[in-house]
Order: sequence, then structure tokens, then C-alpha cells
Amino acid sequence: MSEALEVKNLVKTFPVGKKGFFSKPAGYVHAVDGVSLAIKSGETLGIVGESGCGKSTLGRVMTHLLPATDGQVLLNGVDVTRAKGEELQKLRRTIQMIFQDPYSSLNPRHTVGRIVGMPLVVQNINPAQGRKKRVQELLELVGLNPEHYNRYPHEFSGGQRQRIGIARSLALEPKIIIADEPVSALDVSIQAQILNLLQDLQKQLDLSYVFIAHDLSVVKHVSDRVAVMYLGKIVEEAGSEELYSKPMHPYTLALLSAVPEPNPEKVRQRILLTGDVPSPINPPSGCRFRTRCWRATELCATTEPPLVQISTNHKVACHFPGPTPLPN
Amino acid sequence: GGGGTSADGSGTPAKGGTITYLTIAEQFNHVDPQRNYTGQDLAFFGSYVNRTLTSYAHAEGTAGAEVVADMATDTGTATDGGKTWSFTLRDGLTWEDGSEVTCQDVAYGVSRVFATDIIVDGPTYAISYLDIPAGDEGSQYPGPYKATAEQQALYDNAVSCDGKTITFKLNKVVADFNYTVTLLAFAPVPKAKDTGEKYDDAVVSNGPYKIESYVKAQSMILVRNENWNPDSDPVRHAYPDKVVVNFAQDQAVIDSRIIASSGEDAFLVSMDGIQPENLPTVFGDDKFKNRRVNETDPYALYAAINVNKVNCLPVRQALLVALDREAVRQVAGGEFAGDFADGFISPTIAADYAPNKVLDGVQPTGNPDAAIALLEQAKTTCPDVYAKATGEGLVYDHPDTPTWAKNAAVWIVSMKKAGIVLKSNPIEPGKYYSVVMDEALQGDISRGGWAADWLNSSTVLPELFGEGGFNISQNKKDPAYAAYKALMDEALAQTDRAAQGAIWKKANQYALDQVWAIPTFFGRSQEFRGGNIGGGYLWYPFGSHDYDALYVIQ
Amino acid sequence: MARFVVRRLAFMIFLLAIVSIATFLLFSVLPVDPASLSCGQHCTPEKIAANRIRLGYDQPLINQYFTFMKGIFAGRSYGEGAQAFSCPAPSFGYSYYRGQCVTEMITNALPATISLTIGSAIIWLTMGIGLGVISAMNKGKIQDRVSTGLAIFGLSMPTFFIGLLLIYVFIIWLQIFPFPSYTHFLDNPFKWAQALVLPWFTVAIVSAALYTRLTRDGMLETMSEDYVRLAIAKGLPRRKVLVRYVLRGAITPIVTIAGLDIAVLLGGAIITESVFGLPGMGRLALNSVTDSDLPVIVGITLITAFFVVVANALVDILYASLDPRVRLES
Amino acid sequence: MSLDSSLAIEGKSPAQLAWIRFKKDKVAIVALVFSTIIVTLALFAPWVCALLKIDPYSLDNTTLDSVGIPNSPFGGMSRAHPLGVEPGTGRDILARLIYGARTSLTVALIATFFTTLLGVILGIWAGYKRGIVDGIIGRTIDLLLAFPSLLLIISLAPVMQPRLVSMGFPEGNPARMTYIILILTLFGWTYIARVMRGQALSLREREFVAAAQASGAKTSYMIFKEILPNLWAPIIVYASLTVPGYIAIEATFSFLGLGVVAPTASWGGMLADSIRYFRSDPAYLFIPGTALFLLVLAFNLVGDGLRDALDPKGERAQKV
Amino acid sequence: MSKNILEVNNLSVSFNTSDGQVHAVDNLSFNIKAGEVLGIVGESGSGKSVTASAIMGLLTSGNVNLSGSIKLNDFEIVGAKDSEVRKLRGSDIAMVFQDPLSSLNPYYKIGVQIGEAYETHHPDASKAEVRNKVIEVMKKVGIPEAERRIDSYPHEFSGGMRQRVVIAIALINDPKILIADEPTTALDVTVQAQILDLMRDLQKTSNTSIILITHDLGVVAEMVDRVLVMYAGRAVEVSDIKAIFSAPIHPYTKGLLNAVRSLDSAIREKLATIPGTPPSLLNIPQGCAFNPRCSYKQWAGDKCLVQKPELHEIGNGLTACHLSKTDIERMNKDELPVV
Ligand SMILES: Nc1ncnc2c1ncn2[C@@H]1O[C@H](COP(=O)(O)OP(=O)(O)OP(=O)(O)O)[C@@H](O)[C@H]1O
Ligand SMILES: Nc1ncnc2c1ncn2[C@@H]1O[C@H](COP(=O)(O)OP(=O)(O)OP(=O)(O)O)[C@@H](O)[C@H]1O
Ligand SMILES: [Mg+2]
Ligand SMILES: [Mg+2]
Repeated sequence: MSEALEVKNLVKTFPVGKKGFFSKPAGYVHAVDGVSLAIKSGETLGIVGESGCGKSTLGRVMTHLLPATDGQVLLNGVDVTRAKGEELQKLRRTIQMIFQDPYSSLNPRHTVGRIVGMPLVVQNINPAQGRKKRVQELLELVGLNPEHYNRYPHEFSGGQRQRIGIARSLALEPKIIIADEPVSALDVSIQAQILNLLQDLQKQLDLSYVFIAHDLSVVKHVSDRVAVMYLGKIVEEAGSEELYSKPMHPYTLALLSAVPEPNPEKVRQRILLTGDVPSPINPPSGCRFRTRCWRATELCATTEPPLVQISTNHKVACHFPGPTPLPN
Repeated sequence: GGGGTSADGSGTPAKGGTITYLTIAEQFNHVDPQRNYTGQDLAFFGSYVNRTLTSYAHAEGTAGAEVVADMATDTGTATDGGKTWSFTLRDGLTWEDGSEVTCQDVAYGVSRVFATDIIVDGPTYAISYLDIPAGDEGSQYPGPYKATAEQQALYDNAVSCDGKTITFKLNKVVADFNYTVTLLAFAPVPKAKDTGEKYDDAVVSNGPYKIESYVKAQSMILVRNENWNPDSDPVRHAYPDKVVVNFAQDQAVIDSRIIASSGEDAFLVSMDGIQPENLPTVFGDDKFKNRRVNETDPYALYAAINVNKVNCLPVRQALLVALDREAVRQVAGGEFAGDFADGFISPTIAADYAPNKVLDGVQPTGNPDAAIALLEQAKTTCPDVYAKATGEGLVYDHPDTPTWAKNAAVWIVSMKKAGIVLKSNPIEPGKYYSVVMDEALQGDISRGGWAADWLNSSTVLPELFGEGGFNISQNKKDPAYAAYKALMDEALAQTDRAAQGAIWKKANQYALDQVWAIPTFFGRSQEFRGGNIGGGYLWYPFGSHDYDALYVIQ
Repeated sequence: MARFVVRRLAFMIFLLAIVSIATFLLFSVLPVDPASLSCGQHCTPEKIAANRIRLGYDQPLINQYFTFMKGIFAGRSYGEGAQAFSCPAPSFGYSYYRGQCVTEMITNALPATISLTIGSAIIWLTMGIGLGVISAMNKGKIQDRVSTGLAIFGLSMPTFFIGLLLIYVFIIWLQIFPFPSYTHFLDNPFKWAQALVLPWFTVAIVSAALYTRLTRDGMLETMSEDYVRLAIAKGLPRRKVLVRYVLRGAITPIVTIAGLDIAVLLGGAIITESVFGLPGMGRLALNSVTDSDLPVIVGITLITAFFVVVANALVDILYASLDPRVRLES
Repeated sequence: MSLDSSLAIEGKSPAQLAWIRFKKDKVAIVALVFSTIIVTLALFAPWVCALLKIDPYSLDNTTLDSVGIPNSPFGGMSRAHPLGVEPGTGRDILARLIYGARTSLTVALIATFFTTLLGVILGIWAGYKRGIVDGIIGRTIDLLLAFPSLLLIISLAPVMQPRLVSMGFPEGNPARMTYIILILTLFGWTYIARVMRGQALSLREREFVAAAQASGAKTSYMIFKEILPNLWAPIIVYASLTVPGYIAIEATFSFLGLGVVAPTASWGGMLADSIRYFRSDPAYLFIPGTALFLLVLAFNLVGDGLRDALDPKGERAQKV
Repeated sequence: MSKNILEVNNLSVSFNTSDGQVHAVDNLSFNIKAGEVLGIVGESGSGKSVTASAIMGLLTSGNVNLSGSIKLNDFEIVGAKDSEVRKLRGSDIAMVFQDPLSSLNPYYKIGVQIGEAYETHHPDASKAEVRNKVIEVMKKVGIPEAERRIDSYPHEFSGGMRQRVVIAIALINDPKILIADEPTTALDVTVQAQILDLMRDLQKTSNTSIILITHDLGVVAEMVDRVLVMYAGRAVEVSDIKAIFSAPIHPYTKGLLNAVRSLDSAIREKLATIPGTPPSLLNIPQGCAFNPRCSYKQWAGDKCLVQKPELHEIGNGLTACHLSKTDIERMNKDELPVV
């Protein structure tokens, strides 16, 4: 498998507290802070982490919806973050996005046909068989009735809307799709439909996915590899099997143990983390997780642990990695 | 003042009490005597504050038009065939601080007229009559503030004091100069108290009252001038103890309060007449009979035609005969607005008035047929003007107020009947005269109104159609002007009043024949006062209250 | 918070500077020549030129501007020698037309305008907020219909028509009031109020209508907030929920708008003052326009802008000090 | 797999839904009919007046007494003059009202159009672009708000009108109306712009905006194709609420003497004139006043109805 | 077992909206005993929150039609005077809402907001008493440094801490029933774990009954004793927690459980789904509302299309399904063929 997309040392900060023309920002949110990743073609990379850890920002920088502060996003050797004009326009065809909220991701004033055809219009693409035909094909592909071409989004349910959004993201025949929490807003019974659809499409169209979610069980279902984010940094990255069975970073451990188990018979041991995620404006020194970590020592406060390869398919950023679940 | 509410305005003159005047004006146009030039203000300050060498008699009817000795011992002595005039001051004339009013004070006051950068808006007879060489612009004498010793000498030569006698040397014969000096511009000013521009806010009184306070847009309060010596003043009565003027009142408010005349409001006097809608009320009910005045005033109302633009007599004549003057008068208030005018000299100047024949064939409602016939003539004689009058249209200037807008509408409609097109050109009321006096901005027809400065057409006809400052007919380029100018010169040089009057009558007829303006009506004024105020009548020379005659009924 | 206040005040001063410059530029295009206004009849170009120098209008605009600004802080004198006179600080210029310092004219006009503003603000705020509260509390019911109906009636009445109507009904027809003639409060409080009652309502009716809407919409919006639901779930009495939660949440935009409205009114209610003949700023403004009295127009424009800008800043600061999220920021 | 069967809702476009809601609002419908009638009357004024045998300009002295007051009760109402005559001239009030409505509506509608256009474009632009554009537009609004607009409007009229004439606008009424329209636009756009800015600010956070951006849409596409279509409802609502405001303001201007020139009729001008006839001819105050009030009210009610229909709010408000 | 403290019978709620009538809750009956934790699960829009609001007596606005009976300790809430219900709110029944961020008034200190709930129901309490009580309850819900943080404003708290404040407000008067409407949906898993832990502890120590509304079956499995499954405003199944996971007695419940992922399922395993989408409440299908999505409906004949199934007992649970008992048992064992 070749590498479809490579992220190198990506940094994204947002100024905060800037009130006027002339005033300086009061500080910066370090939303993404030196992230490196590689996605192989046909593969799904899951990214998990708690709210505000920078998952969406990472996704948006990768699609050039946000300019990067530093670092590179390489797509076929071209840096997406620096691309402009024609070049960027071309790159956009390769990398597309699926959004979280099926209600806000479709323009309520446009018909389904127009929504799905929008990328063709803005990219000025005229398929041989005509745009309408192509759109109807796409609708069919995602399991919608092509006759619904002239309907409005409000006439559809959440799951169907998410399908429309997926059809739109496929219009340009991308290679890579960044899916930012594509099922979080859906009901369980619908989530399954969408997850299955995404898997089918991947096989059919040979897509690579970056699958962003906060729900570890969802990620487990779709990912070949999983990266765990905490406060703008990747703390652990491994093949799915490996990560779920042998988590090494204490944060991953805690995260996994916190997922409620839909089985009353099974009582899992739980690591209860204290406190909340610290503010990304003033992240803790050294290891960012140390404030909530039961393994933390002096070292963690002073030295930031690098993300190191601990086995072929496993990287972790911790001074004291290990699968020991219990704090002691 | 006292209590009574049932007073009906009848009584006998007596001293005491407070008279309160109400006016819509924000302030007096000018308080500075040398800058004072509007009828009402002249009447007010002449009655209460400023004394002049001569003044008009405080009497009803034509008697009020008579000039009498005021500060002077008599009405002046003309020598040199009327080119030199002298007046002698009475004894016992005092300023409000008790000091004596001297001949120098009078000379100083008159000299201020020449300081035209500061003393603006007043009449400039002093400049045009006094024997001081003319400079590039106006006089060589720049007024007392800036004058060098030589320049001052020029003035002192023209106006000289010899003890109590002041002598004016004129540059031409002015037969009625003793009328001229009734203007407050000839009032004395104590040099030591002159504050220039600011003298307009507070003057030093030599009359029966002095200014206690003057807050613009609010009020002026006059109280008795204890240093006024009644023995030296045979002219004024000085009835009330106190005089209050409240500015910035609403016209409707003024009328309503005086109509009701209840309580304190019985001591009110309106300075602004009566608004049209209240005329039927006030004149329809006998209970107001002692409190109202309805008299012809000295104003002649007319619409000046810009002769430079409408240089076509038949068109002007067509305008004259087409106008529905009945409707024009109706808009202004019907018969209360005045009588139809047959010229520019008001019948109030009896010596100069004579009925004109030109308008005899024209009904008050206009004669479109006659106008159409006249236009037929114009078609061939002056096709350009004809084309404009019947095509693109003539521009009618008027102040931008609802009443004048209606007036314009009436003009437009009545001209339309004769096939003449008129376009309304509303002008901000405050700027009306400055616009129409600027020929570049003036339209084809501009409304106007004029009253004599004293009862002689010398202050009317030369002003309106001659060399005077108010010529908005722009007729000096009309070939017919030469003959008119000759009449003016002749009349002004004529010292015999009766002979002079005969020339004025001729000139008046001539101006009308040339239709340099269209007379509409001779103004009529209504005055109104509360039930506890007596003595009101229309003072002939000024067309306003005779303020001196008003008293509080005790 | 302190930082916020400083910054807000700095912006206020900046805005004032811009406003004053803009005003100056704007009025320099007027065809009115103040020099010729003070020239009188028999004016000659020479005289106007001389006047212009005397009054400082010969100076480049920028110098005029600085002279003017200096006058505001240090007062200004005109003319020279024995004829000189001066307008003490804060001087907004001198009206040659009226022969008075603009500041003096404005101070004379302010009492009437302030009386009008305060009285009507009290009326419209109580009426508007009251009706709005009733309306929101009884959404969909008859009270709501009546209140919103009244509001839309009020909104549809042009101010001058309300004024004329009130004059006709209460003064001419029913004769409940005499024709208003403004008296200073200190001279005769009763007459003062008597003259102002109708103007108060004239100004208040339209605004009350507006505030009824604002209050109603604001309250309905707050009522759908989760924290209101929680307050109800706590079992808090109705009054408390309404006042402490709903009104508290809805009042903030109302305060802002009220601050602005009051400031604008302080610059003169042109229509109401001229309909009722109140000797206030609005009437002064209108008269000055009719007379083309430029210095007064400039003065009033600046004063009004000053009120608005300052009110805006004060409201912002008040706002911030009421909102713990801003208050505690720095 | 097709999911046809589950698509239970009947397909209606948002506009159809709004129209259904609007139709239920009886008051708004009546107001709409009334406004339409007035607009039609104004549009066909010459024909209407000819039909009624009335004329706004001709004088009728026979209806007036010696001082110019109508000589029959109710302001001289008669068969010849259904709403009476004008004191002083005897002109027909109904005809003048119909012609006056022309001026009012022309000014109000054109000014509303430009106000909305400017406000919408600048507002969306500011809200969508944010940053420096937003800053400049925002400060401009602050500045405009700081000025006493009415005072500026009346004091600048004498200079601006001649300038318009020199720019080629016909002298007289066209120039005066143009000035009023311009000035209303200049001071009026801020309100709608602020509404639009707020809406655009929240719309730009919606994911469909990101979706279009991610496909490479340009700013103009974003503003006109993605954002604008979502703002038709508030645009229509605010535009429809601007019209009555402008009708009232136009009347206020002519009340202050800034309106059209004689002999053209204007409602505000009639009201300004009526002050002098309060006592003797109150009908002259009430008839134009009521007409003005009703027209403004009708437009307001239509606007309100549209708001309720297009932008239903407060339905979820918790009963306290 | 102990007595029911809450009994809901034939509760129906509908809203008149401009788009038509929304039948949010239809003929719902259930009860809860002291100390019991009842879970209400169902997809979005199935009427869970409306049911909660009805119990709180919050559905009083003009467009609501409410019928049936809600009895709290024999006190009938439906149709009761507002002032009466107000007395119960916050004292006998308390509620925790989903979004802790918007549930707190940004203008008031959290101590005030908690204390208010106490003062209202204890008008005689002194200031100091209230303050002590507030600190006590803050400690109880695990807010550190309660004495200091009592004077903080909501925005100074993190999401988890805010939710603790909301819970403190609910608990300060020792309510008999606590209704928690998706109390953890807005929170991160790690924080969710903390809050669930806290609620479990509190429930054990104070023996409060809890109605836990959620759509997360994992949370249900961990927290509750009994589950009420709602679909389109109706109860479709009420069963004990263990039973429902091992042997669901309604096709919808079964579908739901199949669609749920767990950490135990294999990587990239295909999930079972329920076809179709939940119905619009403006337009609920005839007969059984679930019938268009039901894989077993042909086993019950045409009934499903015409007749609304009523809740009836099967085994220890209640189900609203036309399938016969045997068919349900077969379904449990996956022996009933799917169509
Ligand atoms: N435009 C922005 N301006 C300022 N801060 C921002 C902006 N966008 C995101 N942030 C901040 O960056 C951080 C990361 O945000 P991001 O949306 O990437 O998180 P996330 O992991 O996607 O969270 P969630 O699960 O809530 O979606 C957060 O603290 C957020 O507040
Ligand atoms: N005040 C109201 N007016 C109109 N419809 C309402 C109102 N409140 C709720 N509804 C409707 O009632 C239905 C049930 O809503 P409810 O909030 O109970 O669902 P829920 O089961 O809590 O869903 P979720 O999981 O999304 O919270 C929804 O379709 C909702 O739109
Ligand atoms: Mg996100
Ligand atoms: Mg809910």
C-alpha cells in the first residue's frame, strides 16, 4: 500500500481574545500541535480523542479549509497547506470531507440535485453523460432514490441527509475522504446503516478514510489504524487490533475503560480520571496528560515524551508506557 | 397687573402693570439701533428704549404718520435748499445710567452705520445721504472702529456738533430728511458703552424703559428706566411698569391663549397677528371687538417679474391679466389678507396714491381669454419668451412653506387656464430674499412685498424698480427703464411734496404699464390682545402695534 | 475588566475624533457662506472676504478644524481690539446669524430637551416593557393580541401625526390641557409638566411600541433557554423566574437600545419639539437649518454625536460589568 | 437499497410552507388586500381620478367661505368632493391623497429596494468575510449611527439637490425624490446589514459552507449561491417592514417641507398645512392623517405576517 | 416489593404546530418504585423528553394537548393547579437536563443558583443555613473546594463540573424522583464515566428513584434496573435490564441491540441494521408505528398494518407487539426467519 496522504509536524493555532483592529490577541489556542500521520491508500485511519482535542481542526487543515500555522500536508508530493489557485482547486478533487451534522451540512435552500452537483459546478466539471445523470448515479450509489433529485433536505431524515452529504463528497471522485464524526449525530439504528455504507463505498471505490470520532467503539468498527489525540497531540497510534487489545498510553487505557458496555452482565474495571481536559490555551508543561495521569512523575512535568515506535505497528508518546490498567 | 378675567379690552389709559408680548420669533432681528430695520422692531424699540431726534406721533390713523420732535426741540431746520439739516437737543436728556445724552452721542451713533462689516442689516441712508466722498465701495469713511484721523475728519465734517445742535451736511437735497432721522439708525449711542457686534445684545437706553434681561429664544424683560425724564419726552406715555417679550412661541398657542384670555393670559399681546383659521372666530364675535385690530398696513404685495428673462411685454401683460387674484387672496386669508392692489404704492401713503386704470378690465378671478389674446401677440413679437412661457415653463419663486406652496399652486392653475406653464421653485424661507436678489439664482417670477420706510414713495419706487437695493424685477436693461429713471430723478429732486406726489403717481402707473411686477393686494394686518390690555391700534408708519399706546387696564 | 473599559473609552475617543472630522468635512460642502451671513444687505465681495478673514473661514479646513477643537477645550475669541468678544470653553463656535455663542444656545435649549427625553423615556420604558412582559407571559392569549396589536398601531403612527392628534384631541377638542408653553421646571413644576405631558406621550408612543416588541421577542427567546427550564424545574415561584431569569436575560439588548435612543433624543426630537413648539435642541436645530446657521448646525451635530458615542460606550461598559463572563475576563 | 417507503412527508418547498402559514393569518391577508388596493389606486391615479371626476389641481372656490375655510361640514365633503376640499384653495382631498400616495409609495419602494440591496450585500460580506472587511463595515455603521440623521438630511438637502440636478436628474420633484431615496438608503442600510451580518456569521459556521469551500467554491459563489438563498426569508421580512417605515419618513420629510414641490400633492405636506386649520377644519387633519396611518399600518401588518410565516420564532418558548 | 411512587397512565401529549399536530406521546403507561432506576430509551424524537416534561408539569403552554394521568404518591399532576405543581418541582421531583452549559444562568453565581432551589422550598431557612446546605451538597456531588467555588460563575466551570452543579441543584431537597434527561450526552466519555459513577453512588446512598433518559444502551446497561423502550411516542417494551439484553421481546428492541457496537465486537465487522428511518410524528404509520421497518411483521398477518398493538405481558416483561408469544421466543433465539 502506498501512502495516500502524509501529514508532517502540522501545527494550527487560533488567536483568542482579539477584540479590535489594533489589539494583540490575549493568547493562542494550540488546537493542533505538531501532528505527523500517514494514510495509506485504501486504508482507514481512525482519530479519537475528547472534545476540543483538535480532531476537527486537524481534519480541516488537511482539507485546506483552514490554513496551517506550520507543517505540511503532502498529497502526491504536493503540500496542500501551501497550495493556491488552480493547484489547490485540483487537490480539492482528491480530498473531500463528510461532516458531522446532517442538518447543517446541507444547504436547506438547495435541492438534493443541486447539493450533490455543487462540487461539479464549482469545479466546472461537465461529465459526459451530463451533470444530472451523474448526480442521480451518485444518489443511487449511496442508497437514495434518484427521483429525489428535486426534493429539499428538510424532506429527508437524518440518515438520508447523511447519505446526501456522502454522495456530495463522492461527486469529484476523491481518493481520500475525511469524515468528521459522520455518525455522532445519528440514532444508533441509523449509525449502523451509515457505517456499513461507508465500508461498502470504500471497497467499491478504493477510498482512503480519515475517520474522526470521539466514540471508540465506532472507530473500532471502521478503522485499520487508530490514532489517539490529546490536547492537540497524538499520544498513541497503532493498528486497531493492537490498540484495542494492548493499549500502552495511560490516556488510551482510561478512554477505553470509560466506554460504557452495552451488556449488563459484564462489569469492566474502570479507570476514573480526575478532572477535565486542561485548556488548550495554556497546556501543561512536559507531558500534557500528566495532570490527570496516575503514572506521572517529575519527569513528565519537565520533559515532553516524543511519539516513539515501540513495535512495527505501534507508536506511543509516554515516559511510562504499559498496559497496566489500574492506577496504584 | 391685576386679576380680572372678564375684561373686554375697554378702559382708560393708566400707568402700571405688566404687558407680556408673545411672538413666534426666536429673537428680535436686531436690538442695536443702527442695525434695526424691520417695522415691528423699529416700532417696539422706538416706543420703549430708543429715542431719536424726531419720531412719529403716537396716534391712531393718519395722525400717526406725522413726524414730531422727540429728542430735538423741533422737527429740524433745513438750510441750503434742503442740503443741510440741523437739530437742537432738548434739555434733560439722559441715558439709563443718568449721564446726559450729548450731541456727540448722536453723531457717534450715526457714524456706526458706516462700519458696514459689523453694523449690518440696518438702513444705509446715512451713507448715501451724508456728504462724505465715496470710496471704491461705499464711503471713504469706514466707521468709527477703524477710521484713521483723516477719515474721521471726513465724517466730522459732514456731521458736526455745536453745543446741543447737530448739523448734517448732505450730498444732495433731501426734502424729508427729518423723516429719515426717525429711523433708529439715527439714534445716539454712548461711545464708551459701545461693544460693537455685541451691542446687539444689550443697548443703553435713553427711552422710558431699559433692558433688564434678554435671553434669545426665551424672553426679553424691560423695566422702567428710572433715569428717563418724562419732562424731556413729550412723545411717549410709558404706561406699563414692565414689559415682557416671550419668544419662540407657537402661533397656535399665541392665538389660543389670547382668545381664551383667562387669568394671566388677559395681559398678553400677540406680536404676530392672528392665524387665518382664527380670523372668523376673532372677527365673528363681538366680545373681541375691543381687542382686535384689522387695518390696512403699509405693505404692497406683488410678484416681481424678472424682466431680463421675461423681456416681452405681451407675455408680462398676459401674466397680469391671467392671474386669479381672488384665489391668491383666498389662500392668504381672504378679505383679511388685504384689498386688491392696483399698483405698488399703498393707499397708506395718501399723498402719493392714486387709483390705476390698468386692471379695470380684469376681474379679480383673472381673464384667461384676454391673456390668450396677448399671448397671440407675443408669438410673433417675442417668440423665445412665448415658447418658454407656453412650453418649458416659467419659474415661480416662493418661500418653502405650506401657505406659499398653495399660493404657487394657485398661480400655476390660473396660468394654466391661459396656456401659460409655471413651475414652482420653493426656496428655504430664511434664504428667500438672498436667493431672489441674486440674479443668477432667481427664477422668472418672484413674490415680494414692500413697505415705505417713511411716508414717502421715495422709499418705495426707487427701491423696487430703480437704483435701490430691492430691485428684484431686474428691469434696468429694459428699454422702457430710461423714462422711468428720469421720473425717479425728477421726483427725488423735487422739494415740493405735492408736486413730488404727482410724479410718484405717474411713475407708479408707468411701472404697472410695463408690468415689471404684478401687484396682488395691499396688505392688511390683524392685531390681537388680551382683555386686560387697552389702547391697541395699527400704527400707520410701521404697520404694527403702537407699543407706546398699549396699557394695562386697571 | 479595567482593560476593557480603557479600550472601550479609547475607541470612544477615536470615534469622536472621526465624527468631528466627518462633520466638518460634510458641512464644508454646504453652499452657505457663514461670512456672507454676517454681512447683511448691501454686501460686497470685498466685505465678505474681509468677514471671512475676521471669522477665520479663510483658513484651510484643517486649521479651522483645529481652531474649533481648541475652542472646545480652551474657549475661543473673535474679532480684535475693542470689538473683540469671546465664547468661553467649551465653545462650539459662534452664530453670526443669532449673535450668540453656540454653546449658550445649546445650554438654553437643553433643559427642555432633557425634560422631554427623561419624561418620555420613563413612559415608554414602563409602557413598552410592561406590555412586552404581559404579552410574552400570555403568549397567544387575548392579552398578547391586544398588546401586540397596540404595538403595531403605535408603530404605524408617524410621530408628527401622533403629536397633531394629541393636540387636537386633548387641547382643542376636550380642552383638558392648555396649549403647551414651556416653563422651566424650577420656575413652575406644575406648568412644566403640563406643557410636557403631550410631548412625552408623543415621543413615547412609537418607542413604547418598539419596546413592547423588543421585550416580547426577547422574553420569548429567553423563555426557550435551558436555564429558564431548569429554574422552573427548581420550583421557583413564577415571579422570580420571570424577573430573575427571563427579564434579566431579555433586558440587556433593551438597555443597549434604550441608551442609544435616549442619546439620540438628547440631540433633539426635531419633530415633536417643532409640533409642540418646545424650545429644545430639535427646534433649535430645525430653525438653524432654516436660517442656514452653519455654526449651530455643526455644534448640534457634534453634541448629538457626542451623546450617542458616549452613551454607546457607557452602555457597552455597563453591559460588560453586568455580564460576569466579560467582567472576569482579565 | 432504496428507502422510498419511509419518505412519508409530502414534498413542499420552504416557500410553499410559508405561504400556507401566511394564508392562515387573516389580519395579514386583509392588510395585503388593502395595500394592494392602495398601490393599484396610486398606479392608476389619472384613470381613477378621471373615473371619480375629481382632480388634484383644480381650484374650487365655491366650496370655501370668505377666509378660505370649507363652507360645508366635514371639511366640505360632498358628492363632487368625496373626502372634502383643501382649505384655502378648494382642491379635492381624495384626488390629492391618491396622487400623494404615488409619491409616498415611489419613494418608499425604491428606497427600500436600494436599502435592502446595500444592506444585504454589505451585511453578508461582512459576516462571511469577517476580519478587516467586517471591521470597516462595522465601524462605518457605528459612525453613521452617531450622526443625527434627520438633522443631516434636512441640512444637506439644499446642497445635495442642486448637485443631483447637475448630475443630470431633472430639477424639481425628481431631484428631490432622488435625494430622499439616496439619503434613506445611506442611513437605512445599517439596520438590515446588521441583521444580515449576524445571519451570515451563523450561516458561515454551518457545515454546508465548509462543504462548498472544500470543493473549491469562490467567495462570490459562497455569498450569492450558498448564503444568500438562506436569507430570503429575513430579507423579505425586513424589506417589507422597511416599506411602512419609509412611507412614514417620507411623510415626515414633506411635513418638514423637504418633500415634493407644489402643486404636486404629498401627504405630509397636507398634514403640515392642516395645522393652521385645526380649529375650523379638523377633517383636513384627520383625513390625510388617517390615510397615512392606515397605509403604514397595512404595510406593517403585511410585514408582520410575513415574519410570522417565514421566520416562525418563539414556538418552543417554555411557559413560565 | 415497595409501592409505586410514580404512576403514569395513558399519557398522551400532542402539540399543535403550524405544520400540523405532533403526536409526541401516545397512550403511555408505566410506573416506578422507590429506589428504582428506570431507563427510557428510544431514538431521537420518540417522545422521551416530552414524557419527562409532562411529569414535571412543564407542559402548560397554549399549543399542548395533554391527557391521561400522572400520579406522584397519589397526587395527580395532570390538571393540578400550577401553584401545587410548583411545590413539587425541585423538592419531590427534580430534573437534570442534557446540556449543562445552557442549563445554568450565566449571570448568577453557582452558589446562588443552587441555594435558590433550597430557599424556595424552605422559606424559613436562614442565609447561613442555605449556604451550609449548598456547600454540603456541592461536596456531595464532588465539587472540590466547595467553600471557594460557591462564589464562582458557571463559565468558570468545566462541562463536567457544571453537570455536577446541575445535579446538586436537583439533589439539594432530597427528591423522591430524579429525572435525568440524557445527563451525559454532552460530555466526554471520561467525564461521563465520572458523572455516571456519581449518580450511581448517590442513588445508592439516598435511595432516590431515578428516571434515566438516554439513547445510549451502554449507559442503560450500566445504570438501570428496568428499561422502557419508546418508539414514535409509544412504549414498545418494558423489561428488566438483564432480560432486555438477553432476550428482547420486541422486534425493535432486538434490532436496536443488534445495531449497537461494543468494544468487544470485531474490527471492521459489518453491523446489523434496522432498515428505514423513524417516522415523522406528524404522520405516524397506521397500525403498529414500527411496521414499515419491522422484519417480522408478516408473522403477525395484517394486524400490524391496521391495529395499534397494546402493551401486554410476555414473561417478566411487557411488549407492544402483535407477534405471538411463541414467535417472540423464536425471534429471541434467532429462529424466526427475517423477511
Ligand atoms: N476558529 C477557531 N477559533 C478559535 N479557537 C478554535 C477555533 N476552532 C477551534 N478552536 C479551538 O481549538 C480547539 C480544538 O477544536 P476542534 O474543533 O478541533 O476540537 P475537536 O476535537 O473536533 O472537538 P469536538 O469533539 O468537540 O468536535 C478547541 O479548544 C477549540 O475551542
Ligand atoms: N413544544 C413543542 N412543540 C411542538 N413539538 C414539540 C414540542 N416539544 C417537543 N416536540 C416534538 O415532540 C417530539 C418528541 O420530542 P422529544 O423531545 O420528547 O424527543 P426525545 O425522545 O427526547 O428525542 P431526543 O433524543 O432527540 O431528545 C419531537 O418530534 C419534537 O419535535
Ligand atoms: Mg469536532
Ligand atoms: Mg430529548
